[in-house]
Amino acid sequence: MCRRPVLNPPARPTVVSLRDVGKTFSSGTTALQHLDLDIRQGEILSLLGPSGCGKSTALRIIAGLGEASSGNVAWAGGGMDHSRDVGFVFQEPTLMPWASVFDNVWLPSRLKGVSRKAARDAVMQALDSVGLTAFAQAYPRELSGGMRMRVSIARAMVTRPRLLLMDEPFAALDEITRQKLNDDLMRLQAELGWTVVFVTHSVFESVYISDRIVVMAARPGRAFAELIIDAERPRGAAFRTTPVYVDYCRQASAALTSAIGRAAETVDGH
Amino acid sequence: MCRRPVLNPPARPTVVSLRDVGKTFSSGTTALQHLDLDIRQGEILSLLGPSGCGKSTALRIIAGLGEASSGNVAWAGGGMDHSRDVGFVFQEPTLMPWASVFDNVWLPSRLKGVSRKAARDAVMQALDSVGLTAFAQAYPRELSGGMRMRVSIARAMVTRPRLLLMDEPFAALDEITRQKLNDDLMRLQAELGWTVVFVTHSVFESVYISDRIVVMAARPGRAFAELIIDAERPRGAAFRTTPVYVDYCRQASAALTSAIGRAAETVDGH
Amino acid sequence: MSAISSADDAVTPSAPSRQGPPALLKWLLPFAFLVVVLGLWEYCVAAGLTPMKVVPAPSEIWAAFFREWETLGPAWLFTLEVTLKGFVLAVAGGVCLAILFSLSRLVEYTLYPYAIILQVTPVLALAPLLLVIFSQATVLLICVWLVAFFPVLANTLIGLRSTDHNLLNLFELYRASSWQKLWLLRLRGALPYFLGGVRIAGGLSLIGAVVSELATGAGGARGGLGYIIYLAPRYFAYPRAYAALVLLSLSGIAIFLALSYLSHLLLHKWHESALKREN
Amino acid sequence: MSAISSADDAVTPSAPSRQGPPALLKWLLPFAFLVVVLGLWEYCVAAGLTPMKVVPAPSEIWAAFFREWETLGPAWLFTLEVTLKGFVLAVAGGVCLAILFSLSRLVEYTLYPYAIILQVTPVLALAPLLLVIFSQATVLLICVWLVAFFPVLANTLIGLRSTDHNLLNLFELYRASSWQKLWLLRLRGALPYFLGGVRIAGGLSLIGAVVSELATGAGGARGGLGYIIYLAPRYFAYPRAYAALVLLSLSGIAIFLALSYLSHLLLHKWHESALKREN
Amino acid sequence: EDLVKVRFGTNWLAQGEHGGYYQAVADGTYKKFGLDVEIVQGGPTANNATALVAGKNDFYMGGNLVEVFSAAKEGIPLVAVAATFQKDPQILMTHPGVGLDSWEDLKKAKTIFIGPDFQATGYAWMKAAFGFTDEVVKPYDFNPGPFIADKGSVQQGYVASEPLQVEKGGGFKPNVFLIADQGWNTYSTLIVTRQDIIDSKPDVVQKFVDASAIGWATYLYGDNKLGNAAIQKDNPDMTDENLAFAVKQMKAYGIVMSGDAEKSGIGAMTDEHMKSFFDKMVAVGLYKPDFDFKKAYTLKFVNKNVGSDLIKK
Ligand SMILES: Nc1ncnc2c1ncn2[C@@H]1O[C@H](COP(=O)(O)OP(=O)(O)OP(=O)(O)O)[C@@H](O)[C@H]1O
Ligand SMILES: Nc1ncnc2c1ncn2[C@@H]1O[C@H](COP(=O)(O)OP(=O)(O)OP(=O)(O)O)[C@@H](O)[C@H]1O
Ligand SMILES: O=[N+]([O-])[O-]
Ligand SMILES: [Mg+2]
Ligand SMILES: [Mg+2]
Repeated sequence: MCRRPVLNPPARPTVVSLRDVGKTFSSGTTALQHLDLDIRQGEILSLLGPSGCGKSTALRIIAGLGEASSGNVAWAGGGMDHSRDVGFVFQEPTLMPWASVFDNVWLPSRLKGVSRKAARDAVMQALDSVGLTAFAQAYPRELSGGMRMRVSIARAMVTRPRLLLMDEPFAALDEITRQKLNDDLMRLQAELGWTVVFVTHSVFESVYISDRIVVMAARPGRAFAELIIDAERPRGAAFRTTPVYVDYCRQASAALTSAIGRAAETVDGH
Repeated sequence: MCRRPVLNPPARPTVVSLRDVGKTFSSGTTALQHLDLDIRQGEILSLLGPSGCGKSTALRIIAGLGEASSGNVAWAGGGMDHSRDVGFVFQEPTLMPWASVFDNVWLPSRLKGVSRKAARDAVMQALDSVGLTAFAQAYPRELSGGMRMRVSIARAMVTRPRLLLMDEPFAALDEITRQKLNDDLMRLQAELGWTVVFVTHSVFESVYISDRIVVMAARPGRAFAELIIDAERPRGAAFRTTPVYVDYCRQASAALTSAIGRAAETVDGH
Repeated sequence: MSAISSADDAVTPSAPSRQGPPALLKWLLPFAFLVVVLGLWEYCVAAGLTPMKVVPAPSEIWAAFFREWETLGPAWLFTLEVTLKGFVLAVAGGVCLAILFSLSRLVEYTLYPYAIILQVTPVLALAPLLLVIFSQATVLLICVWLVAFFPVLANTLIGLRSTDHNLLNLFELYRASSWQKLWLLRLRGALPYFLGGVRIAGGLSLIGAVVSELATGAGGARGGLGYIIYLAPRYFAYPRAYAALVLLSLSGIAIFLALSYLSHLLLHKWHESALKREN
Repeated sequence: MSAISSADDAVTPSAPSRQGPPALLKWLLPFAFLVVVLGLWEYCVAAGLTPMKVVPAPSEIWAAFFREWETLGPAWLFTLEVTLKGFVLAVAGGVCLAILFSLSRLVEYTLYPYAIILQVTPVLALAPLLLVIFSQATVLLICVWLVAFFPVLANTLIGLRSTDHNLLNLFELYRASSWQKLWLLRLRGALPYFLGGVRIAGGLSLIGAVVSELATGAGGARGGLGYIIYLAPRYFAYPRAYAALVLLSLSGIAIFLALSYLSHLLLHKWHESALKREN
Repeated sequence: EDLVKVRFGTNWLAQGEHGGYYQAVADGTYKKFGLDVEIVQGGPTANNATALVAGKNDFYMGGNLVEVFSAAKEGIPLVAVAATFQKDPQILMTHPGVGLDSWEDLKKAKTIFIGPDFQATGYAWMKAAFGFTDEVVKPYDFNPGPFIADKGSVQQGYVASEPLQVEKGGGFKPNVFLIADQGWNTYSTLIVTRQDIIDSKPDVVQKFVDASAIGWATYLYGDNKLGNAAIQKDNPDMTDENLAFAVKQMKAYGIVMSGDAEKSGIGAMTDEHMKSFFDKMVAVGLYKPDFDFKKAYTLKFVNKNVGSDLIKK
């Protein structure tokens, strides 16, 4: 693992860019409006924002699941073929109830034609990294909430996708596990040059792992503030004790508070 | 809201006591073994522990859902009639997909025979406290993950139950909302003398709101350490900046780390 | 934290629906297909490709409708009435039995075999016995019931047994009575299964009415479509028989559409089978 | 973070099962109930409470089994063979049609009406026409198919349409082919509905075989239970007719039990309808 | 006023073959004998035999002797009290000029349309007596279409009904073979009742038999307008032409008036005739030779020449 200086973000090529994206559901709820967002190659980008502000919706649009109602989603190199290489940790575990833990994690490889035998090592390794090797043959209903989420994480990582979209992946995990998985994620991202979009509610977590944080405001959901975390990598537990870290956390927290306040204002003004 | 000195915990009467409780599922997994736990009148008790250690299972047994495979669950005053007055926030939102948000929150009152009209004010107030009044007529599928969880919280609180069991209720919420709901919970608990058992993965949250923290170890799940948070109430944002708070957090964190380490050891020793 | 209701949104771009074919095509294609089918049929008859006289051309059937409406109309009403009455009884009976069986496995094991016996007993065999005891009108309804109740029972029972265990826990926590659990939880969750069973029962009621007419001899002057379909060919009134078959088919399709619409009304807000995908 | 597998647990207290009645009772009660039913029946006949001679006592039916086994045995086999063949075809056809219809709403709207027409067309009316073109054995299978395919089609289609939208998103994200989506997702999720339809079709195949025997005239020396049930009462051999009905009922129950067991095998690990509740 | 209520179940929808009974209802003959008769139509699958056994009806129109013999064999106390048809009107028909022009030719046919009832009785006898086979049988469900469409086929029918249908529907006069002429000498359209009715109300039985004979004599040889109207009321598909054809055929083939009836009147039965048919059935293996077939009928109510005076030759 090599020490890597933080690149000046704009110097990185853009993978996807959302321009003036809006999403209105048939129920009438406008989840997103005028959302501008660039995802840049090799960065960890965190989305922070109040509950219901459209983070999951934005992530799904990036993944090509559900079209935007308005605006534009442009991929580098044109086309969506790129996204063949996407991993997604949904906010809910989204496991197949009829398949064992092993089979659930095998799924992405299986869909690419990899046999059970060929996938075995990669699947077991992914399960090991989330501490679930002993439960490979269990069914989802036999797992705790956190365990189910870990299966989902293992499934997203098993194919080592170049773009990883994660929707509050660690929210249901204890802090020790969460810390470990944060570190694992950063290590793999650095090693393999992944691009990661990471939705979280934890200001601390977002500062700890991100290159950039976009704070969203709700109703309609849009990018409200951007924060570049210009801290050296690799980061470890020690980073959490630095004044830089604490300062970033304070900034992010303030941005979040005012994003929530602003939204409340908007609605009150209606 | 009156200032209330922390009672010497043993002086409070016990509401439920679990003695040597074990739970083994038919799959063969032993979720709990030799668990001893007392819930005391009017306290906020947090359960902290690694993912899969049996917190949810313990909470369900306390609520009378799913019997223990061994051991004893004793209620003060004998019998479970007491539990008629239980509220439960499950780890998953557990909403009826065919019912609107209003109807989901109405449910506990409805089951007690309260008409829609009679329940209306209480339901709308509960929805207001979780910021969802505008979504009263929406269906669960039209909500974000965090919004669904908030509906579940509103449902548990709407009948003002004397015993409140909460399984990671705020994990899917942003920190500002979470802070607000933590404060709301403490205020109501003090006003109404609730007993609260609170499962969380956040060491900070557990210290902030609890009178007592029980740290559980996994495989088999059992009480590993107990921490009494002997800090004055009411507590507010300021509490988070006190050295006492930081110290408690460090203690809880250490207990959690060693609970996880100990469990790992046990298994390695197999 | 606060929310906007749908009405608040002024700037709602009207998104083109990703899902499903345009409404026009949705009706046009089935219609075009029908025209092709009828055209081909007419041609085959005209070209003498069908067994002589046995299969009349659509145009002949069409003519028979008007010519023989005096016979067909009352027969159709007769069959429809029996069908609908029997259908309602079958749905009610199927649901009641399903609820009874869902009370406990013991009840289910004890009584389910008899439900199966009722399903597999041919009405042709049973009708003469029933006629000894009951009036013709009653036997007719019993027979339709026998033919149609089982899918409702079987599907509803699966639905009642498929209740989400987490929601069951919730209801038990709040000390819901059995009745509340049934009405507010189990039956709602069973709806998609139940409605599926009801749709199957719709067609079965119709065919049951036709068969039972023959089995109970509810024929003669007051006969229904069954008699016409069965007896008209005897007098070479093939167009009349086919006209009756067309009425039967149209009734079946109408019943199915009505039940599908009901199903849509009850499910489209929440069940995947009726929900529009939006993400 | 680590885990124990089930085998690791030495100290597993054997918990008494909360669920369900004790195994003994589970079989004893239905059996006891059967004895009561038969006893009552025997008594009613002996006491002359049933219409004279038309309903034989269980003991007479029992005797008829042995006396007439030479007729009943081959007839039973004949009907069973037709039933099973037709059942397999109905299940296969129903599933294929459901898959076809699930491809798009357009296909569904265009073709579903014809499926309904097939469901509501009485085999008694159709068989003579089919016999002009096909052999008797073929027509027999077509008729059974017609009677039994619809529940499989209707239920499977609902199941295919009920696929969890989140899982669909997952599959689309991973660029699953239509075939993969169908095989690995839609059909698995549709299993509970499909199996429900199959269980309904089981009984319908049996009754379909019996009716179709008469409609196609597959009788005489090589006839099945349908012929016996129809003709024996005409020649007053009521015990024989009832013995055939008993065989029919037993076959129906056996088919149902076999299909229920299959359903249990396929679902008990994951679907609520077959899952034991543990919390 | 003091009419005795009587329910008589037929074996098919109202048609010319039931003419005498409808005539007796319509012209008040039954009433004159003190009976209030209700005719319960049979139908394609309705089973009026069971209704008689179960006590719902009082009389049943039996198709042939196999029915009453079988009842006796099963211990069911049914008794034939009169035989309206001296000959079974069952026929086989073929297309003319296709090489199926004699009884012997019929065995060469690839397809024979036979209903289930006749297949179990008359056709079983034909198999034994002439070597017909089950393999060629297709079901006849009263729809002559398939027969008309298939020139090489043979179809069952009633001499008083199907030939006209085929002529009208197919545009050709079919060859007609009365099976009775080949030795199938069962009585037909029998009046059947239960032993307990004979025991308790012999007078009612006698009145029904006598009034029916008068009805038949009137229907065939007198003014049958009322009878035909009654038939058409129950079965509107029956045209005047159908009914006229039925009467013509029944007369031409001696269905009602031939053999014993010429001597003893409509409904006549004799022990010899019974024995002759029974022996044929024994030869086919339907009954054991020692079976007491005499339980199945009684001659008590017939052979009294009732109504013979109305018959004009
Ligand atoms: N299928 C849907 N139909 C209608 N409205 C929807 C649907 N899905 C989401 N919404 C609405 O869109 C808005 C944004 O939802 P989204 O799930 O993107 O929020 P989020 O930022 O992920 O929230 P959370 O942090 O709670 O997960 C919410 O107001 C929600 O009510
Ligand atoms: N229905 C079940 N069948 C079999 N095993 C189960 C079942 N439910 C839970 N378990 C097992 O019991 C153990 C404890 O589960 P539980 O849900 O209580 O954990 P938890 O402490 O709540 O975890 P988390 O923090 O992830 O929610 C886990 O190992 C899980 O695999
Ligand atoms: O009654 N017939 O057999 O025509
Ligand atoms: Mg979300
Ligand atoms: Mg849990």
